[in-house]
Amino acid sequence: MAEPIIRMENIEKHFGKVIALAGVSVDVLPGECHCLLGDNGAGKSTFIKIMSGVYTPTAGEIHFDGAPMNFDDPRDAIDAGIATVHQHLAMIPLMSVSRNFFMGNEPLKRIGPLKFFDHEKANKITMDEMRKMGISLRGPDQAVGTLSGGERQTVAIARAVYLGAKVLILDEPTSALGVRQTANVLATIDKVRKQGIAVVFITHNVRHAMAVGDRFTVLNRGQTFGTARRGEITADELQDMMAGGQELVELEGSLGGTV
Amino acid sequence: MAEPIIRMENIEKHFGKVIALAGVSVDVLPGECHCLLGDNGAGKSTFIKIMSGVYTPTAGEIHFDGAPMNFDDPRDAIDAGIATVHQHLAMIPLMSVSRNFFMGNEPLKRIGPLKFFDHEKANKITMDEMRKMGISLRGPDQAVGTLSGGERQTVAIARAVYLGAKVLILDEPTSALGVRQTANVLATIDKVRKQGIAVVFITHNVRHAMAVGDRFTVLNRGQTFGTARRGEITADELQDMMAGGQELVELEGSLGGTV
Amino acid sequence: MSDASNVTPEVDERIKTRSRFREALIRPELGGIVGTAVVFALFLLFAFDSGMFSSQGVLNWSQVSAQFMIIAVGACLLMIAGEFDLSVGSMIGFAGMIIAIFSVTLGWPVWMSIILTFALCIAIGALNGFIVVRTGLPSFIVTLAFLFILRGFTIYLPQTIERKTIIGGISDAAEGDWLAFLFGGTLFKGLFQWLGDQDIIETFTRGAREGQPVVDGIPMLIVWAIALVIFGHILLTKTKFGNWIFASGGDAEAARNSGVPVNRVKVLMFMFTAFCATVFATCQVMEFGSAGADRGLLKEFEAIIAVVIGGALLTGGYGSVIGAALGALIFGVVQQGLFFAGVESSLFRVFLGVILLAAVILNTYIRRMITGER
Amino acid sequence: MSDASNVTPEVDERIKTRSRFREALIRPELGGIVGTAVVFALFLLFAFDSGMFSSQGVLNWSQVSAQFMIIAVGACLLMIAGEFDLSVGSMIGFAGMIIAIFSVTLGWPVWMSIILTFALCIAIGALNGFIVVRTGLPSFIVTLAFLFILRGFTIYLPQTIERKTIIGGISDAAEGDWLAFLFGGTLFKGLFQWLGDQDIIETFTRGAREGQPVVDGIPMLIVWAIALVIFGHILLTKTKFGNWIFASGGDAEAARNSGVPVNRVKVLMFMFTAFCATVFATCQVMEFGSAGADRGLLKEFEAIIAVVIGGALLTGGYGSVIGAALGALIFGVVQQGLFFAGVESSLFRVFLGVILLAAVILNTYIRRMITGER
Amino acid sequence: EGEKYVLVSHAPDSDSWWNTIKNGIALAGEQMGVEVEYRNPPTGDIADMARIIEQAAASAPDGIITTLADYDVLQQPIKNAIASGVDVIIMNTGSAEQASEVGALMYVGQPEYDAGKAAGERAKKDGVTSFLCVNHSIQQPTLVDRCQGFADGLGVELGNSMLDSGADPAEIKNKVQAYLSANPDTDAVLTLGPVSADPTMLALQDNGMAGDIYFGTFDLGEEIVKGIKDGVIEWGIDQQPFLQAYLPVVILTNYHRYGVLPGNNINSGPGFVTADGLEKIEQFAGEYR
Ligand SMILES: Nc1ncnc2c1ncn2[C@@H]1O[C@H](COP(=O)(O)OP(=O)(O)OP(=O)(O)O)[C@@H](O)[C@H]1O
Ligand SMILES: Nc1ncnc2c1ncn2[C@@H]1O[C@H](COP(=O)(O)OP(=O)(O)OP(=O)(O)O)[C@@H](O)[C@H]1O
Ligand SMILES: [Mg+2]
Ligand SMILES: [Mg+2]
Repeated sequence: MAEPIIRMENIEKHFGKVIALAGVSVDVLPGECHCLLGDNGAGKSTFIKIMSGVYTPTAGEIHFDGAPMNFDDPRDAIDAGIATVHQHLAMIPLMSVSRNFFMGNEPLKRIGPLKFFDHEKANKITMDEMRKMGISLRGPDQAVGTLSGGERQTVAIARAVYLGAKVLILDEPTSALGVRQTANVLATIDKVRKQGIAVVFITHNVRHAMAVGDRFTVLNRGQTFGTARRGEITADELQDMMAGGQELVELEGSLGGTV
Repeated sequence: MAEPIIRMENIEKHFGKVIALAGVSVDVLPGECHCLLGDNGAGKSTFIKIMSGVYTPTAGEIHFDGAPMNFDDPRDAIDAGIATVHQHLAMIPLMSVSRNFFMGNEPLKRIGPLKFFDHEKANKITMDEMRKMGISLRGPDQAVGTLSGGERQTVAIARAVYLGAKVLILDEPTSALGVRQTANVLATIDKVRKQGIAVVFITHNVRHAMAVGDRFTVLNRGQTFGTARRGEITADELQDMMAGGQELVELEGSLGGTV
Repeated sequence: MSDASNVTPEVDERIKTRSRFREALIRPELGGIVGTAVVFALFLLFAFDSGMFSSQGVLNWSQVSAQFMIIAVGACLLMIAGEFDLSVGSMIGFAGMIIAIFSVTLGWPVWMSIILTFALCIAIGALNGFIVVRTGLPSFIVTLAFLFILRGFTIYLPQTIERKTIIGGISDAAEGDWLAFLFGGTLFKGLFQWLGDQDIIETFTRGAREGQPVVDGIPMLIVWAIALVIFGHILLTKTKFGNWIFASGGDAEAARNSGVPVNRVKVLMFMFTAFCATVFATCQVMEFGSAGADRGLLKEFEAIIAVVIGGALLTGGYGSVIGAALGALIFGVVQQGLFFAGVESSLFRVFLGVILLAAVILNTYIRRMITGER
Repeated sequence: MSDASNVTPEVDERIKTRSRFREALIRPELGGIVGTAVVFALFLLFAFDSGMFSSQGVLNWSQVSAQFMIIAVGACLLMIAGEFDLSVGSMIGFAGMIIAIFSVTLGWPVWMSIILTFALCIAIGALNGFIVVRTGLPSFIVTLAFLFILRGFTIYLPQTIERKTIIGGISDAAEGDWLAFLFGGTLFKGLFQWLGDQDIIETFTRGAREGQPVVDGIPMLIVWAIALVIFGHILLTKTKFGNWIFASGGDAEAARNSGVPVNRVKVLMFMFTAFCATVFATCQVMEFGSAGADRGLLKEFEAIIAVVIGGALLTGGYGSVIGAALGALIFGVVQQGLFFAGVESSLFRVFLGVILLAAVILNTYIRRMITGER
Repeated sequence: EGEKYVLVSHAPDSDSWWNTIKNGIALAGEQMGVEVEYRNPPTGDIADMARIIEQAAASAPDGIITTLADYDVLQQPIKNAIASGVDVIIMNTGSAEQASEVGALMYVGQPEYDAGKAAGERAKKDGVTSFLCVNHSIQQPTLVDRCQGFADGLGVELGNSMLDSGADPAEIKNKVQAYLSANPDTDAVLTLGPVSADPTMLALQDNGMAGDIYFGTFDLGEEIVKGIKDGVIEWGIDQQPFLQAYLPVVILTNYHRYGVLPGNNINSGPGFVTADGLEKIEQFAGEYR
């Protein structure tokens, strides 16, 4: 088995009076799709925000590529090769798609001693990448605010993939998406994983998780129920764990077991 | 069969250059759960916003309880008995739960010739209703901003149910919810329906729709594919229709048919 | 919902305890209360024997504070409703000038002039609000435009009509007018005379008014301030409309979807702000007997500062009228107190800036506690 | 992704067509361009023979516009980065006063005084920015506090040190100073003399300077304005940092998550605004030779107005330096043009308000088109 | 016939005293059959005023009448205007020497510092040893000059005696009261115009010092005249703004039409207005007085 690219150990995070994470350990292998599951408020977003340098953990250690790491800033994580698509989109509505696409990673060209934003290159790449994802833009300077939610989500994912990360973190990318868009995103995850990139995929939908996941970690109230490999666990078991380990017999009964 | 409580006929809605709805007809019966399905940007939210008086249609007719109706303002719709939980939450983070709960429908008490907001009553009802939904608040004056997304969603639904609507519209109430919260919401829909209230339920999740839906209307690019009764259609057929009528053979293949 | 009971006890496992005391502290007025206490403590310490706390001294800073309060109440409700009004200062100048033109130049009865001025100014407030809600422009810009427009007219009108920019003689015109008394009069004169006779409050020891009490009653200005604060407080916290004000400022879209008539609320609040500015102007004109084109300069900022010191959120949806009133009190006490304490008067601005900064930082800290450190 | 091709053609079926012409129109500067055209057309029509378009007249409104431009560039970038600065006007007064105190009262060389003043003012700008990013307070409040603090010191310092509120004699001190020339000098004197000799531009007809051209060169003020506009425009549209400015103002949280150092960007923009204000002040002091406590009053509003007329969004994330420069040009031309046209000067404010309102409504309409009518 | 004259002042446009000036030029314009304009920097920023003088020169009038509120700032624009063929008369602030230095035809006005000093000397004679100077627009150098002059005339330090009162009447009133109750041994109050004088009078009436404390003021106005009549105000320094505006227009017109020019500068003030002979003043205060 490959060395984990990220190893998070005993991560804790407190927000004032709220204990969002109470010691969670997870490792992510290159080329795997690691699903992070759990109830609302379980701490999934907080956990991956620590991974991507948005928060610094209150306690715990992060090892990246074997070496201990301390991300003070999202920039550090991005530079190290961790691309994140946050739950609440990291897109700026008033800016053009191409400016958004390269936000924080602008391609540069030299003119004399000075470096300028290479708009041509940015525009071309943006159009190409978006076309690959099945979205045709009016132009690279179309404002993101004019795109539908699904389209925006796709831009965000395309950006993260394009920027050539070693780890791609997706926080509930499919929650607002229609069936076709969801299929598209899942296919993208599949493709990315096959290129040897590690994917961390957060979802509430067991079926989506089962479709692409290699390993599954369930968080509950800031703690982990452990990690299971694909095949070691059934969809129903996963479902139960995500609901906090209680069996939802009663509800299931009245609703015909279709949740 | 009962008379429809709402009949929407040939509804059109244009936003500037965008044609969001191009003539959609749907009717909703009392006591049924009518699922509205469709791709991102199909026009579902726009459609129910017309139902709830947020937008006035560019063309088309609305009949409520048999009589033609024209909602100019969300207030009109609320007064007529249409309660809506919008996709982007209608909660105000800085306000207390109880103020949010009764926003726009404040309980009043008379003191002399004047009417005042009856805070005591509001607080008591809020605590009770939230307890019924399985959420225990620190107090009725806790700010909504301190609740988790799932909790907020639950407040919104509890509010709509409590306010005694004849029609309850839920726009993707489950998309951001965990398994247990989802089960809770679906159970609530079930309960409400049994009280004879019409429920309009928007979702991208076929399984959620199949769990509670009595009839299913699929929108696609601003038009309707028609309405099917429960039992007339299978989950797979529905899935195909939601994806815009194309068969997702290719994707399904690579992902093992689990979307 | 049988699992409800299962959830309840667990929710708190992830919440560190927070003391009752700290809970009790977190309310929007807290900053104002603390500030008021600190300010009074400081001045009691450093300026006690300067006359600041004699009956005359008290009246002195009370009047200044009352002025701030009158406009702060309007600004506060408007700010909670999510907008603000930079034209308050110009409106004060404009309203005063219009009263003067009506009553002195045109010679109309003062009560009629006052009523018409109120109608006109409230209509301008409504126009402000109407433009804001219809175009969706930020109120900063719209009311900035009116700041200039109203001030322009305040200078232009008397200049063309009367060939002056100060119109005096309103006192004479207002003599015996019932409505003028409501703005410029003094209440409880008898009581204060009695208090003076009993040596409970000071009396003049020399000059024309020897033997009369130094403070001869409660000026209507103060009565208006208190009345408006009470009205605003009840409106905001105890009525349905108050809930709508919070909702409109917290998230206009969400409020609208819940059936709150947001546009109506906002326009009404602009009108109320204009009303408060007109009350201010009328009291001033009735007290001083003249209207000048330079009245009310910078008052819009002072109102906003009082409101913000009082704990309201500039972006709307959060605040308290009591807080704003305390903010106005702090503002007035500091301004006058510095003179009593003999601080170089041009340093007043520096103090004002520093206090503002300190107050908002304190308030932010409090608010973070309320909304859970986000 | 074989279904990509299926999607493409259908996307447009729900979009009504929009003409190429209309497409070409929608850019943030449009309001500014239209405004400039209208303003020039009007004045060419109504004030052509008033001397407004003589060489001297052109220089006059160019200088006024250049002044506005200098502060508008700073305000524009800062506003796009999502903040604004109400202390610009006070900073102008403060910077001028500090230069005067250093060079006249303390007798330091002018170049040193200028450099130290720049350092001090930029540090204050950084402090402004630091407080804003660290406390998360709205910049309206923080910079309002500094508006008062800086103005207070601008009055207090000369008052205590020199016992006056105006310090003169800087021209003498600056005689022959290399850095002073960079702010107060005049370029292309030879060229203009030649133009005058050729009778292409007017010359003085009497007095000590008979025969010399009325306009004897391009003042450094205008050079600074143009340089800053070009710098700002390139920075904003052509560099990585410009993208960061847009991102920081558009959505600070999103930008931060994407690796944009938002705090650094904002603080730097506050510093740049302070820099622009100091350039303004230095040019003014070097040209006129004195610093007064009244300098720069209301300039913060004028800068914001120019920027907003130029199409920027008050809430950040959208705007253009060229637009702001055009806004400043409109502002300057209207202000001086009204004098040329002989309009009653107190009506100037009324015009200003109306133009502001008209401009923002036009701009909003344009922006709605760009962002798809939301 | 139809000459054009522009009067440029340094006053913010809300300053009411300048009204008399506007009325003065308007009357002179009417009587002489010339075109007159009044211009001022809206905020009272003297650097802006320099631009207005440049602008006025560019619009090629026959003459400019301007104040010299800040010699450093205004000298160059005035010199340029004169060089481009416009005749200039200095009015109000400035001095005869400065006027001739910039090349103006003459000076009509009241040197502020000297006026303040004269007032101070008069007050000293009346036994005043300490005073409060209510400055309603502390940014304006001319107002500071008046206070400084008064202090020098009295022979005391200005120090904390100058009160930065702001222009709001209620604040002026209450600040004056606060100052006087914190410094009860103040002998005299000096106000610098109607803006500060009117509320100060009310303040004194309220705290019972009216008529008791020595009260002098610059510039006249309706209420000030009433105050002098009532004995609340000892004297008002009338610099006769009407003359400062009216005379330059008349002089320039006659100069341009017939080449005649008075051989000397005109001091329109300071004249001390006391309770004697107030009738005319009462009638026209704020308009022509
Ligand atoms: N900035 C913050 N300040 C205070 N509390 C926070 C903050 N961010 C998150 N929390 C709290 O921490 C807990 C975990 O939140 P988190 O967003 O990580 O949950 P999640 O697993 O992503 O939930 P969801 O599925 O709803 O997205 C919640 O109780 C939340 O209220
Ligand atoms: N206010 C608006 N202005 C312009 N276009 C709009 C507006 N609201 C919606 N649209 C457009 O109308 C179409 C339908 O939007 P709608 O929100 O109804 O879709 P939806 O079916 O709810 O999608 P989702 O599943 O993503 O929520 C989309 O193309 C959207 O971009
Ligand atoms: Mg999350
Ligand atoms: Mg939707």
